[in-house]
Amino acid sequence: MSLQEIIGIVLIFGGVFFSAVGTLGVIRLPDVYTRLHASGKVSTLGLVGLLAGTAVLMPQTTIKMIVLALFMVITAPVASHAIASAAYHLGIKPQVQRDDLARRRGTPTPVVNGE
Amino acid sequence: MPNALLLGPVFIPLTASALTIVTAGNRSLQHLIAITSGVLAWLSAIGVLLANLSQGVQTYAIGGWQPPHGIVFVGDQLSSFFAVMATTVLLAGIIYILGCKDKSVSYPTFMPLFLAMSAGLSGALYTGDIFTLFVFIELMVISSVIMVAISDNRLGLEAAIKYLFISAMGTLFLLFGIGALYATFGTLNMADIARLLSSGERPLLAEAAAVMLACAFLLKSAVFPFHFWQPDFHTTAPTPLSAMLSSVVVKVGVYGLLRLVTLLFTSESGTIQTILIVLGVIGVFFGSLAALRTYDAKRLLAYSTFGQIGFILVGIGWGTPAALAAALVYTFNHALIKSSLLMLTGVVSSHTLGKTARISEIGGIGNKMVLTGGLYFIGGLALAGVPPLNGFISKLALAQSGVEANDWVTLGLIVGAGILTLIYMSRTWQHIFQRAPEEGVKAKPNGDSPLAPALLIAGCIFLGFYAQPLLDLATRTVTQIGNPQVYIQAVFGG
Amino acid sequence: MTFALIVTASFISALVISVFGARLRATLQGWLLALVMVMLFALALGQLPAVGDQGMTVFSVAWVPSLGLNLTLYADGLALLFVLLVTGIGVAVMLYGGYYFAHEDKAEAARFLALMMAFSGSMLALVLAGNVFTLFIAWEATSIISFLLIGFKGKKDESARAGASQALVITAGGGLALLVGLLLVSAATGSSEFNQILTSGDLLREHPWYTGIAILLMLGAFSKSAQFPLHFWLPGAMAAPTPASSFLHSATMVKAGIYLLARFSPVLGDTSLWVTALVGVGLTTLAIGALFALVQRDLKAALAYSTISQLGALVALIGLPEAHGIKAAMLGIIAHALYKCALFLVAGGVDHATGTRLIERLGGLWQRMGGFAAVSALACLSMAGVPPLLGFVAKETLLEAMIEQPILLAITVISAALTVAMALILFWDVFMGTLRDAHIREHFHANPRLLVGGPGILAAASLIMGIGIEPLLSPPVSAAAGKPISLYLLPAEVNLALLLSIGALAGGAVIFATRQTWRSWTVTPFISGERVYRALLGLVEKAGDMVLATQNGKIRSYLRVILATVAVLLLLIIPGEISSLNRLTFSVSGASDVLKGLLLLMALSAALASVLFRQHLLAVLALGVSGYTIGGIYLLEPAPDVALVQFLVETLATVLLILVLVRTSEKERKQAMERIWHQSRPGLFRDIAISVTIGLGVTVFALAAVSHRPTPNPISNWYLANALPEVGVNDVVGSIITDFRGMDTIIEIAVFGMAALGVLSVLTRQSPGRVVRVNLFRRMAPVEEVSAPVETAKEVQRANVLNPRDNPIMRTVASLVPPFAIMLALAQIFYGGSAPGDGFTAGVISGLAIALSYVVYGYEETKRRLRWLHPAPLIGVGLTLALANAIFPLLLGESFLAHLSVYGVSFAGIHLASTTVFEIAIWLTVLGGVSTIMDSLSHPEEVETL
Amino acid sequence: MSDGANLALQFALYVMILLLLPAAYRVFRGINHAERLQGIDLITTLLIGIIVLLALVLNSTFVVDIGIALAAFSFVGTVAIARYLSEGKVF
Amino acid sequence: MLIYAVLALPLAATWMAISNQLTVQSFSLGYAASILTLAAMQPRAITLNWRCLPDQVVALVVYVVRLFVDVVLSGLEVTRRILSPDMGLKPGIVAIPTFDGTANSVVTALSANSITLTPGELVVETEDNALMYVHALDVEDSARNAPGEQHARLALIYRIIGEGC
Amino acid sequence: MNTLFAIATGVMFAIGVFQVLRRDLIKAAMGFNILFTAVNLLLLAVGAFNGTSAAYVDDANQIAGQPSDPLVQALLLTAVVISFGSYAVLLGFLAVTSRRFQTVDGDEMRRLSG
Ligand code: NA
Ligand code: NA
Repeated sequence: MSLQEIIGIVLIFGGVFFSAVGTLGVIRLPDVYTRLHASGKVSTLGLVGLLAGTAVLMPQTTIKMIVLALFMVITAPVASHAIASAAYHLGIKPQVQRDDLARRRGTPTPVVNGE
Repeated sequence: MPNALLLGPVFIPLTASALTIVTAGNRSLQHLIAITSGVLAWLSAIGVLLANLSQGVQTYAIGGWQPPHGIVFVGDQLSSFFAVMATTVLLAGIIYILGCKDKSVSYPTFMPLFLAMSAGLSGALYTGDIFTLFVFIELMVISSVIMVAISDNRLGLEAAIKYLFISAMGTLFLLFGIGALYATFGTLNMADIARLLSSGERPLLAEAAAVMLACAFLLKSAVFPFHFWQPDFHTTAPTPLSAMLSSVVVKVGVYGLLRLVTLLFTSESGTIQTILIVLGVIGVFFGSLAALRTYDAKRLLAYSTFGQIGFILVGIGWGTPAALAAALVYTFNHALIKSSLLMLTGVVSSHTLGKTARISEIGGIGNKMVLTGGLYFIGGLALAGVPPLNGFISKLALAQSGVEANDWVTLGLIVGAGILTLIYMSRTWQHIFQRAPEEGVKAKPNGDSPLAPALLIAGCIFLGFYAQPLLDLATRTVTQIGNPQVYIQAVFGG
Repeated sequence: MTFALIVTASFISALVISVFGARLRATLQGWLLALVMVMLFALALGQLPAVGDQGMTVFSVAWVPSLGLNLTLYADGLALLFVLLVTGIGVAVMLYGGYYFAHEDKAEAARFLALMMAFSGSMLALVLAGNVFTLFIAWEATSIISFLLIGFKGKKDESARAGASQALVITAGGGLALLVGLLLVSAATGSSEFNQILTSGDLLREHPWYTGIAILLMLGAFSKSAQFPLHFWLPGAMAAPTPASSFLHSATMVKAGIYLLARFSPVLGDTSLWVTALVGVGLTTLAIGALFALVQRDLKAALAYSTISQLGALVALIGLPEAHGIKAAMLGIIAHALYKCALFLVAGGVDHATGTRLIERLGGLWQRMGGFAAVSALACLSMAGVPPLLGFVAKETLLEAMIEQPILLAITVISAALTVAMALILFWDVFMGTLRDAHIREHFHANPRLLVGGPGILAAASLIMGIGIEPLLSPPVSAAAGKPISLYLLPAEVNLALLLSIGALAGGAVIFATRQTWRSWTVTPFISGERVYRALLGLVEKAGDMVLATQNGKIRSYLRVILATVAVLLLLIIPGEISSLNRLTFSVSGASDVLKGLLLLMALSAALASVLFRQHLLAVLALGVSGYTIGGIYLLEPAPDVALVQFLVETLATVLLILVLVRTSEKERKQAMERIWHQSRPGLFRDIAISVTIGLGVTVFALAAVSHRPTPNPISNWYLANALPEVGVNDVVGSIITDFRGMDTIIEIAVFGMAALGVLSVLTRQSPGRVVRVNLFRRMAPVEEVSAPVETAKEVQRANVLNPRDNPIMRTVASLVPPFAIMLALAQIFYGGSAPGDGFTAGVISGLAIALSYVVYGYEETKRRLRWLHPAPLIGVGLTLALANAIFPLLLGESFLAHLSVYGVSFAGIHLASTTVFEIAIWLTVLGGVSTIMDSLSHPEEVETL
Repeated sequence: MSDGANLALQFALYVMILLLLPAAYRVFRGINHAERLQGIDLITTLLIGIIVLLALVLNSTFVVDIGIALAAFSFVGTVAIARYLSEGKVF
Repeated sequence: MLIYAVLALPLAATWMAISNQLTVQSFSLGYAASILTLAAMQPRAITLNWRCLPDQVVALVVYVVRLFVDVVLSGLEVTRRILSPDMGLKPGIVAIPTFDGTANSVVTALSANSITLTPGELVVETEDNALMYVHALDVEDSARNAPGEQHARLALIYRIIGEGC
Repeated sequence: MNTLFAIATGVMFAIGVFQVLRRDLIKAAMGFNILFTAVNLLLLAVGAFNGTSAAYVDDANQIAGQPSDPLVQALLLTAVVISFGSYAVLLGFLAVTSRRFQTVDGDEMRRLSG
């Protein structure tokens, strides 16, 4: 394996690692809000690793990787934010030690199933 | 023979459809485009048929890509015959639309959808490619299902939903069949498949594929037990559409079946034909009996179509050249008769407040409509096979081929069922045109124009007297499709 | 030619009267038509010498020769006799008809008389027919016209419609039997022409089909001639105006059956079947008809039953071996036609004048209707068989013909006595005595003076022909019998027949004298044809109801039947397929296959989950997962173009599904969802069984299909080799989509466009609210206000929503994404040939960008921002462009949809070709379609329609 | 690319696809809709990664285009569903 | 118009990515197409002028680098938490002011975007472009550091969007 | 491998059939979608060869490895679009059923019978 390949593979494995950790977090973490942090990691760190590794292994795809990353950076947080916001509006109670938003609006009605 | 006229019946209406979307704001322009396209499509379909008679099978390789790699349109006698039938009724349908007061028909999307459906119909007939057949059929299905859903008749939506589900099953079977054919032969061109099927060992899958395709076509033709959607769908459709559906659109399935037994699965045709006879007889009785007990003039005609298709299937099932020719003549004549009857019913119900065709509500409405009543009477007679109208010729030809086929039971059954037709048609005519309306029922002075059905009825009478040429044409067609090599060579030789 | 002229002249005069008659007085119409009839009669009479022993084809026009269907006229004595009968009676009836309608609407009179004239044309064609199909056509025509005439008063008279319909069913139904019989005849003899058939008697009698032929023809004849048990339609037909009853239902049409039997008697007769059936049925009818006639209270009904009775006699006569019957039959036909027709016309006059036809209310009419009384007297004498009237001769010959069979003779004599009694009743009880009914006395309505002319002619003819029988009737009867026949008024010596005849007169007188006792009897026939008919009709209707019951309106049961059928079919073909499965190989080659397997498992579980989930949203999500996973499988195939489309379409489908959830009432959805599992256990098992069976079938089917892989010589190889050289693109799939099979794509986008228009139409048509129409470039004012109440979309107001529309994060992203989407779309259009994606994906991508704008800005604001976007017309623009692009090559002499390339121009990897235009067209269509669908689903009240 | 690298990439691909399973588990066995939606979002993100890896394995650059499209637009579905959850309507 | 010229750059990059052509031709074609697209779409965004452009670019680069570093660092932090047995969560929602006197939504969006992009913090809701309600895995930590970070971020953002230039 | 696809087609079809036979029309619509997915899988499976690389030729008109069958992909694309069109129409219909029929239960939507 060439150095280029080694670097690429390492980056990719890093990406896969972060993806795995993020996915693990989605299983392990207690509520939807905390899990969003984990899934956010998949989209950012995990993908960044994968994209970088790919760019290294296939330099002709660099610009594609950059564009892809650009889109991810723009859209992934929006998705997370939308989910969090929806969850909150659904009245899904976060397991929190402090909730400024609840204080602002009064306590959200806790629901069991988000229906 | 390459012939660009083949494009006409498909792409003229389709282009017109596109243009009528753009010009939807201007109703008269929309109408002008539609009627022009209708006439042109009709003329080109006739042109193809004539070219066919003088020069043999017409073909057109789309995009110049030769078969089997490209899509080829094939105008052999069978498809040309059906296309002339389809475009004739299409033209009448457009003429009807021009004089139609129905709200859903004057809805701006109706015309584009109607034209697109016609394009799909002609395309399904001309295409020599089995997958393109599916595509065209879908165009036809989608367009028609929408027109039904938006019909003034408040039940259209229900019928449309049901049809969409059921029709999807047909589409699935069709795709299964196509998939199996491609898996076996690696080609989609029907002539190519026929060539491979006729040469060399027959793959086992052929039978399964044939059954799947047959099911799809039976469903499109609303043959027992795939018929459930038909009465609802044909009844709730706005008049011009309902005329098209019940007269020519259901015949696409018939066309498919004919192709199946004469071009593709000639050695499986025995099994298929036996099934067709059984299903045909059941259809004849189911349809006629149901029509007898139906008190909605339109729905009754829909059931009648169910029965009439049965007659055609029996003809295909007998399978002799005479029987096939009779089936073709029957198909053509029924198209004219049924479309005119549905239009006439539409004319009558357009005079009612509720735009209904329920006998209790249109009863007697027609007693002042001498022209409409007369036309309906003739149409009814033609449907029942009373001479000297075209319906008689088709029944006579069919019955004679039945004698020739020595199938007494079937012949007896279908002739006996003819009485049922007579009963329900005479009763309905009496109810609508020969009595005083019920208390409180008032006819509106303005309704749809009976011009289109009048033209069609004129056609019925004309074809009653001018029957020999039609019969000759059918016979020539049967001779041609009796030899698949003609089709195959035309596709690959030309 | 003369005969052709006779037939066509009838039709032409019918046409002329129907067109111009409405302007003439009814009486004048009657006179004119009577004149025509006279001329026709004269013409026919002139042919008498020319008709020789042998019948001959006198006129023939080919119609559908390949079916043996020709318009052929065949003249012989029999035909000529009937022609004379029809035209002769016609004179009287037309004359009468004109006066009958004298006080009614001229147009109605014209319509009636035209129908009568058309009928006579058909009847003439029937008797002159020289081709089995000509015969059948005329036969059916008489049935149809009879239907119209019976129902002529149907507007006011329910029973007229019922009677008409019943008559039509019986006679036309019998006609169908006749048709099959005739088909068999022509198949057996190899010809449909009478001149050949009538010489094939031995062949026919020996033929295996003989029994069938004979029975079918008899069925036809019996139905038409009202033979027991098919007789009941005739009394029902009395609702017709009297001229029609007399002409069709007594004198001519009902004789068509007799004619048919007489016509075929030479070739089919003289067999035991023929004799037994005809004589049996005929005599039964004779007796029953005579009996029933006596107990009728209605004048016309009595006449009808009496007609039935006479028809029975005629049938029996034809059944007798030829030597005996034919003369009697011919005489019977003529005599009966004359007197019965006259009596009908008299009855019409009575009805017209008194307003009733009930015999017990009549009587003493001779004072006011002297002419009719005289006519009636003559006719009744003829009917009773009193010399020197023609009826006497007819009865004599009848009795003579029966003389050798004691039982038949007995029946005949008894019936004759009953007929005598009937005749007496018809005359005496109507015209003699005193006018009992005060109402009739006061409301007597004098007939036109010349109304009596028609029946008068007929009655006079009965007398004249009786006296001058030898010179007047011998020629036509001889011609009909095909041999010289001498007729005489009185036999030379007193023979048995004469004695019996006198006996019958006496018996009849006795019966008449005792009428007070038996007139009140109600005769309930032990077996009534009508009841059988009703029962049969009831059965048929019940069967119809059973068929209709299968149309139960439940979509699921329809689907079940369809799917179960296909499942069964698949099971039937499975055994055949199994053997091909030995070609199956299961090999896992590399990682990609394992991954595919994994993804398949996921996709299936997700699909299953969407079945099991009891909340719609969950099912939607599961379905989304399934769809994405399938996309992954496509990707691994590798089929990147398909995968891309799958991902995008799945996203869009999810959005649409959610929109549907929004638009459906949550309560109803929940209800429906709860009921999903409220299925009975057997029902559930049935559905599972159907699913599993069809799944198995499909599996085996699919296995058989894939067992053919790799396919020998697939055409795909050609695409792989030619995509680049021929179309200049690297993406072989793309080359197929846009060029090799470009037409599929045109139609495909047409389907998509129509689907979008459909969603638009169905939501705007079905949702009351504003309907806004736009011109393509100019936004117009609302043109149509629909005034139904607007149900506002379900608003779920949650207390803790701050202000979602004001979310800065969303808004910023939403303003950034559309330009990117457009760029992506454009790039896909221009580089679709070398990369995944094409016009379609471009369209969906742009559509999704618009969806995002909707989500973030809301509908209103998005519409303000995208003022230029008129989705529905855009579909039309796209389609037009696509088609123009396809048609354009035709102008250059190239093929439709040919690949045109601007050679030498290649910039940044873009080759300018027709494909590019096509992709743009696809993009526009799909963008328009996607936006239309979303607009309509989300805001049906405000969406712009076309 | 060398065999070793290929092997490594394939391994990475396996892992990424296996990661879909817990993500799908979140969708199917989520406690509430928000969690399920999150699962969907995670799946699309993982898919983008898979696509990129696949581009490497198949050695075809254009596969990445699919990833780009997915990255740019798959979130529209997520946002739409989120809007539906919180407001009961999409737009 | 300048803004279009700048915004067209990433768009042109997108074009090039799809075209798979790293050529000047491809870029210029993409760039031209981008300009046209932007002219047609007219997205409302920040204004630019030539004078500030260099500074804006520098600020953007710094911003991206800082963001990247943040992402990586906090990513590692979250990884540690997820992998540790007890995860040591102190979750909570904390209101963080944008400190943006102009109440510019672009500022809020950029801030929220970078906060959410960073693992460990997540904007749940915003209010009037003034407050961001941030869910954090370690609420105390965030509450402590956030205002400072936001000030720093804000300064960069102002420079990027040319505010006060 | 195609064996697996064939089996998956059958299973998917069975699932779709069961789903389409539910009385809740929205569920049935999902079944509609699943059925088309099943048939799409079949179309994919009947491709002429077992491909290992996408059907893209390089500028020398060469493909490394065995390409997957481009024709079935083209068919699949068409089928996907068309079935999506039908699906959209169906969804459009269902979107108004609630208002028109006051139900989304297929068994209750039976004003048309007989
Ligand atoms: Na492409
Ligand atoms: Na974050």
